Amino acid sequence: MTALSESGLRRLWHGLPWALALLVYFTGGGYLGLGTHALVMILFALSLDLALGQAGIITMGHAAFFGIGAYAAGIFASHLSADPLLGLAAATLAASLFGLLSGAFILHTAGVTLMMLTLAVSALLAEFANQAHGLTGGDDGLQLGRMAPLLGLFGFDLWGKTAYLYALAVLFLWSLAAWRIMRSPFGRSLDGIRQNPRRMRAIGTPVWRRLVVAYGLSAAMAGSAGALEAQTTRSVGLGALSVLTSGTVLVMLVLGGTRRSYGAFLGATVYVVVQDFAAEIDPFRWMFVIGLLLMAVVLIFENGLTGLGDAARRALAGLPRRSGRP
Amino acid sequence: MTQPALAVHGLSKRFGSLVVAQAIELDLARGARTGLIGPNGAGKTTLVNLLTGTLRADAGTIMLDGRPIDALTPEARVRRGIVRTHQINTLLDETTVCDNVAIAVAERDGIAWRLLRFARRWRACIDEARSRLAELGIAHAVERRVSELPYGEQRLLEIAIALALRPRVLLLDEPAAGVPSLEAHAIHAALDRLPGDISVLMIEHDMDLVFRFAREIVVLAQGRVLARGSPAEIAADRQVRAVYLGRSAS
Amino acid sequence: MIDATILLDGLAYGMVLFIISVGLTVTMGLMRVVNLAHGAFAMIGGYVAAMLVGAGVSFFAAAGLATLLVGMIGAVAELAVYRPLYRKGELAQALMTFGLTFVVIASLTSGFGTGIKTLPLPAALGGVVDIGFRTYPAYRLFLVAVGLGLALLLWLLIDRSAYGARLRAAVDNPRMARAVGIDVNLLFTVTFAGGCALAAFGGVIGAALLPLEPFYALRYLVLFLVVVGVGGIGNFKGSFLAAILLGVIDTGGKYLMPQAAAYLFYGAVLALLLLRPNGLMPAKSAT
Amino acid sequence: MKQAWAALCAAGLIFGLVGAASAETVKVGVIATFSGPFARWGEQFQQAIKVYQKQHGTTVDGNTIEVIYRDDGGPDPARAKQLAEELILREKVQFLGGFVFTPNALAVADIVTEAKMPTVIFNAATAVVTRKSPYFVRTSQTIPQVTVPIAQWAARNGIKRVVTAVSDYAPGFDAEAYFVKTFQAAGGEVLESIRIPLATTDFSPFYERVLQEKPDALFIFGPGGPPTVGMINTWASRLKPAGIRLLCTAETQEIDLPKIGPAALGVVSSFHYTETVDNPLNKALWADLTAMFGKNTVPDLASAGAYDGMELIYRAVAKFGPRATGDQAIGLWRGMAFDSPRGPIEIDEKTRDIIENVYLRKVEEREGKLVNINFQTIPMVRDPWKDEHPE
Repeated sequence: MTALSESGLRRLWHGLPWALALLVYFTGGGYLGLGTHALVMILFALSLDLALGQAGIITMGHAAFFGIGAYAAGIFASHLSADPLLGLAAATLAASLFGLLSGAFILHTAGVTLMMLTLAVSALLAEFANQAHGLTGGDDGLQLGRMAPLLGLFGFDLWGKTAYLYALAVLFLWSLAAWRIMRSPFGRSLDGIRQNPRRMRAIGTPVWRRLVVAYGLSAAMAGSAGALEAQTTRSVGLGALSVLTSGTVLVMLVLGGTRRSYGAFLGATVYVVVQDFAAEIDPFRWMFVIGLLLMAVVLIFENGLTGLGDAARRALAGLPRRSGRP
Repeated sequence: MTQPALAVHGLSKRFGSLVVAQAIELDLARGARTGLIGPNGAGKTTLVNLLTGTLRADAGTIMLDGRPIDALTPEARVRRGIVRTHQINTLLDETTVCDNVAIAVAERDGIAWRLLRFARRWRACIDEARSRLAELGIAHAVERRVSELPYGEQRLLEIAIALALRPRVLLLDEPAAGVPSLEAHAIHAALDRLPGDISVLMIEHDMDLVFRFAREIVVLAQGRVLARGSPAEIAADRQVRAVYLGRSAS
Repeated sequence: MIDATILLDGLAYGMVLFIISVGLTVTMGLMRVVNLAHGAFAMIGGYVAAMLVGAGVSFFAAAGLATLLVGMIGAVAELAVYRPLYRKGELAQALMTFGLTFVVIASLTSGFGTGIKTLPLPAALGGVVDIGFRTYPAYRLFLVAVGLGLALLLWLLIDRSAYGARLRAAVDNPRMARAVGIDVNLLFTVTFAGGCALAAFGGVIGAALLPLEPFYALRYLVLFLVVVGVGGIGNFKGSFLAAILLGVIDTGGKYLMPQAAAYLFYGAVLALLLLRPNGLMPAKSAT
Repeated sequence: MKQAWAALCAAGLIFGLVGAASAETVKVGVIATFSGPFARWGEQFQQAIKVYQKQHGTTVDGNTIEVIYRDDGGPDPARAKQLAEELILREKVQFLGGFVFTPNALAVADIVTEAKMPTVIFNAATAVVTRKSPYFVRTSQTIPQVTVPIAQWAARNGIKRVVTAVSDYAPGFDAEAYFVKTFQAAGGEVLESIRIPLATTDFSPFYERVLQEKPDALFIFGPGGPPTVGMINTWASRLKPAGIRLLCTAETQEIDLPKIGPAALGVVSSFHYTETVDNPLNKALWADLTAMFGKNTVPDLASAGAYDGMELIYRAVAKFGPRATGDQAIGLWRGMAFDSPRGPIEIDEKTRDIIENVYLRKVEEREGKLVNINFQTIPMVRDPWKDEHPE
């Protein structure tokens, strides 16, 4: 097989998810709300992939950044401006600042201790949001007014068409950035830190500082996801900050596979779609279906659902077995 | 006399009541080839950790090219030029051999912070990594993952990474430990070809290797410098024979 | 005397935390399996005991039987589900055990509905006893006694017995352990079953404070994880200390400054972990 | 013979087609919590709806009423909104119902308004909810509506000093505010207002504090479900012996009562639904629930809310057929009064909120079962918040 056709095949492969996403736009009808939610969760899972997958920051509190993004977008829309892009930028900045700040305190630690610290930080934040009723609406949640048209041109419609494309565009830009970050010297050094922080210190890497920056970047991405969720559904609830949200996004990412180009895409989409359909059939027992799915994936595949993709790609293209990294 | 590359004065460290380093005096001239030996528990690893900054000394100073580095973090010391290799494997197992070196080059050149506009610089890192690996005779393995590499080549890679950091002082922690004798000659050859301007301190149990490599030997026992001198002087030193060679011979 | 009462309350609450998390210290701490299904095992124990009590079995007998039964379920789960996981890394383990928890929640919802499952305390524990300066709920005194007993038992078993030495050896270096003739597989199965049995025991004994319902498995999971994490992974003495410390800080703080109540528990977790990043009693071979 | 057979078929076909043209399926979307920590709400809703459909049939004038359930998983406004969109746009439902939590109801307000979708709130009890869309009506209660009566009763019945302890979230703040305001206006003294974190499992430190204050009574408001058990049990073991009474609203609710056990004996509460209300509708509801879903099934406020919500929807279909518009349905419902299992109720013509009896009741043991027994009825209470905050 020639190099040209191999790279052509790979390009096709990379275009596929986006083509599918556009297909959903034209055929999705009443599913666009679900689709938008899936896009948001993909972005959220992608942000976790940067922190957890790439840099090895084991976190059980990533919802903190998603929630900050969501609330920041909500508060921005209520008090300052209904412009979605300004709101998105403000939310991204707020989440990233909190990521840098909290990261600076907790990233001296690793492993289970770090996991507990991320958990504690997000739990404290959720309590604060609950108590700061004036700012966040507390348990009643925050309702956003109508968003101004995107770029002054595209109004948000009842059918959620603009919302879907908006989320898709933001996801596309962020995933380009993530793709780039993960392949940069910075991203590679994060991968090194995940594998062996001691080695990285031995080559002079300021491990803590680099992790803090990575955490801030990941928080920015998660904040964008939260802002999208808030803007497209025009509401924010305390659930955005909950431990369950952190757990769910972790499950989505691992389900898809960490450090894979499309792990977050596959994991979040499968989770959201399976949950929605299972809950339609039996709202009480959809957990049974999801639970079995998770167990099956762990037992069958080596690295999440993208393990299936690898096998299929190898079978289709007859490519030699590639190493674990894309 | 020219200024030593590394000078250590009165370096002391204790854990509770256990003294692991006591008023250690040591200096390495530019291009030195010094062996550090001593029985188990003599404080060799502690000394290395004090030099790299992983441990903080209770007293004493460490000077690199005449400037104290006691306040620096381990990472900053690496950037100043104190580089070590590890006894146990601490390579990035899931990464390719080439990237292992290239990541170190990127770190040395300060481009490891780059998120954007890195393609050309990263390419340069890769090129340098490849040529360094070729120099050490493992060009054939550049695209393999470290975990797939034979042990001897992993130790060579360790040395390649250390050299990629352009050290002024290189601390070799048992560079040939555990390597099958068939592969050991490649490591010996690599050690022989270390650039002449680097000052090397080698910690080693293998006496043949130490005596072959070192021009000066420092003997450590119970946290203090017991003796130092040329290999011949050390071999003849009665005290050393008593605490160290004698025991290992028996 | 109010101070003594609050201290006692904190102690009792800490003991509940300990009793209910100690099984997780065994599976996740000692065996290093990310066992998010701990709450599920505790919950199954509680439901089994509730059914037995409903069928007329005495509370204590039901507690014993439920513990035993869940221990056996745990052994089966270890063989079927957990064994393939040991090599797969933390994330795969988290995913698997999370999935298992979901399945258990859905199953219990199917079988028993979504409401609370009652597990009434026996009359002997339901009342109050005179402790000199006031009357105090007997149940809480019982918890303190059980917690202390359990801690002592585990100390003897893990720090002072050949079994404990073998277990630690097997976890640290399974290959070496096999070489010196330890049946590592059997040891792991037995230990995991023990961890599950402890979970079930905690679920039963603690049901009056943490009521049983299908979502129990996730609702309190974080609580269990925190105790193990703050204590220092793999160290049940650390868990014991952490549970008591958190219990006393949380309870005392809520009494003294209820305005800050919401922040106390996780505030304490944050402070303790920043002060002692490796846990209150770090394991010797830190992971 | 063959021809006759064919004719019969044709006739059947034509009849069937004609029938299909006039009789349609009316879809009712119910968004509620069927999984997670609050799943029992969805369960109670669904059971009450099934009982209603058993009693009244699944068709109205030949139109089949089909109920579609969707799980919001708890307080999750984003998900509630997405589900509402799906139900309206894809399933083409004619009515929406359900909504356990206020944030979820608030989140769908805009889309409900835009789609002119008649929507019945079965629970979400924050007073402001019905203001947020002209297509909302509510068949449950508001927190002020059921809280004010207990505060008034306490002040009139020898209780002078009270401590309040509410769960630390928005509904708790409402309950606290209205209890304190009403009780103080009636001459009572509130010694302290404690807020208890939602995640609390051990209530003893808070109650020890209450014990030190030596009030006549403690007023509590909890999030429902498991924490309630601890709230009441800890009162029974620590405060009851000291003669401190317990006042509340929903905490002794029917579904939790058997779980709380004898500790609940003597608790006084005010609420809009009591399982022992003596009317034929309520008896039939209870009897059918136990017949269909087991002897331990108990109706509660969720059952009443869903049951009456179905009544509203059935009446709208009966009046306007399968294609009722939102304005028609809401127009019909405004001012509608009818008998509910809880007693007589009315949908306020102006606010679209519910007007209903509030009962003062006490937990007692009857035939070996713990039940709430009404001892006083305050007839046709309106939501006080709306009277204080006119539009």
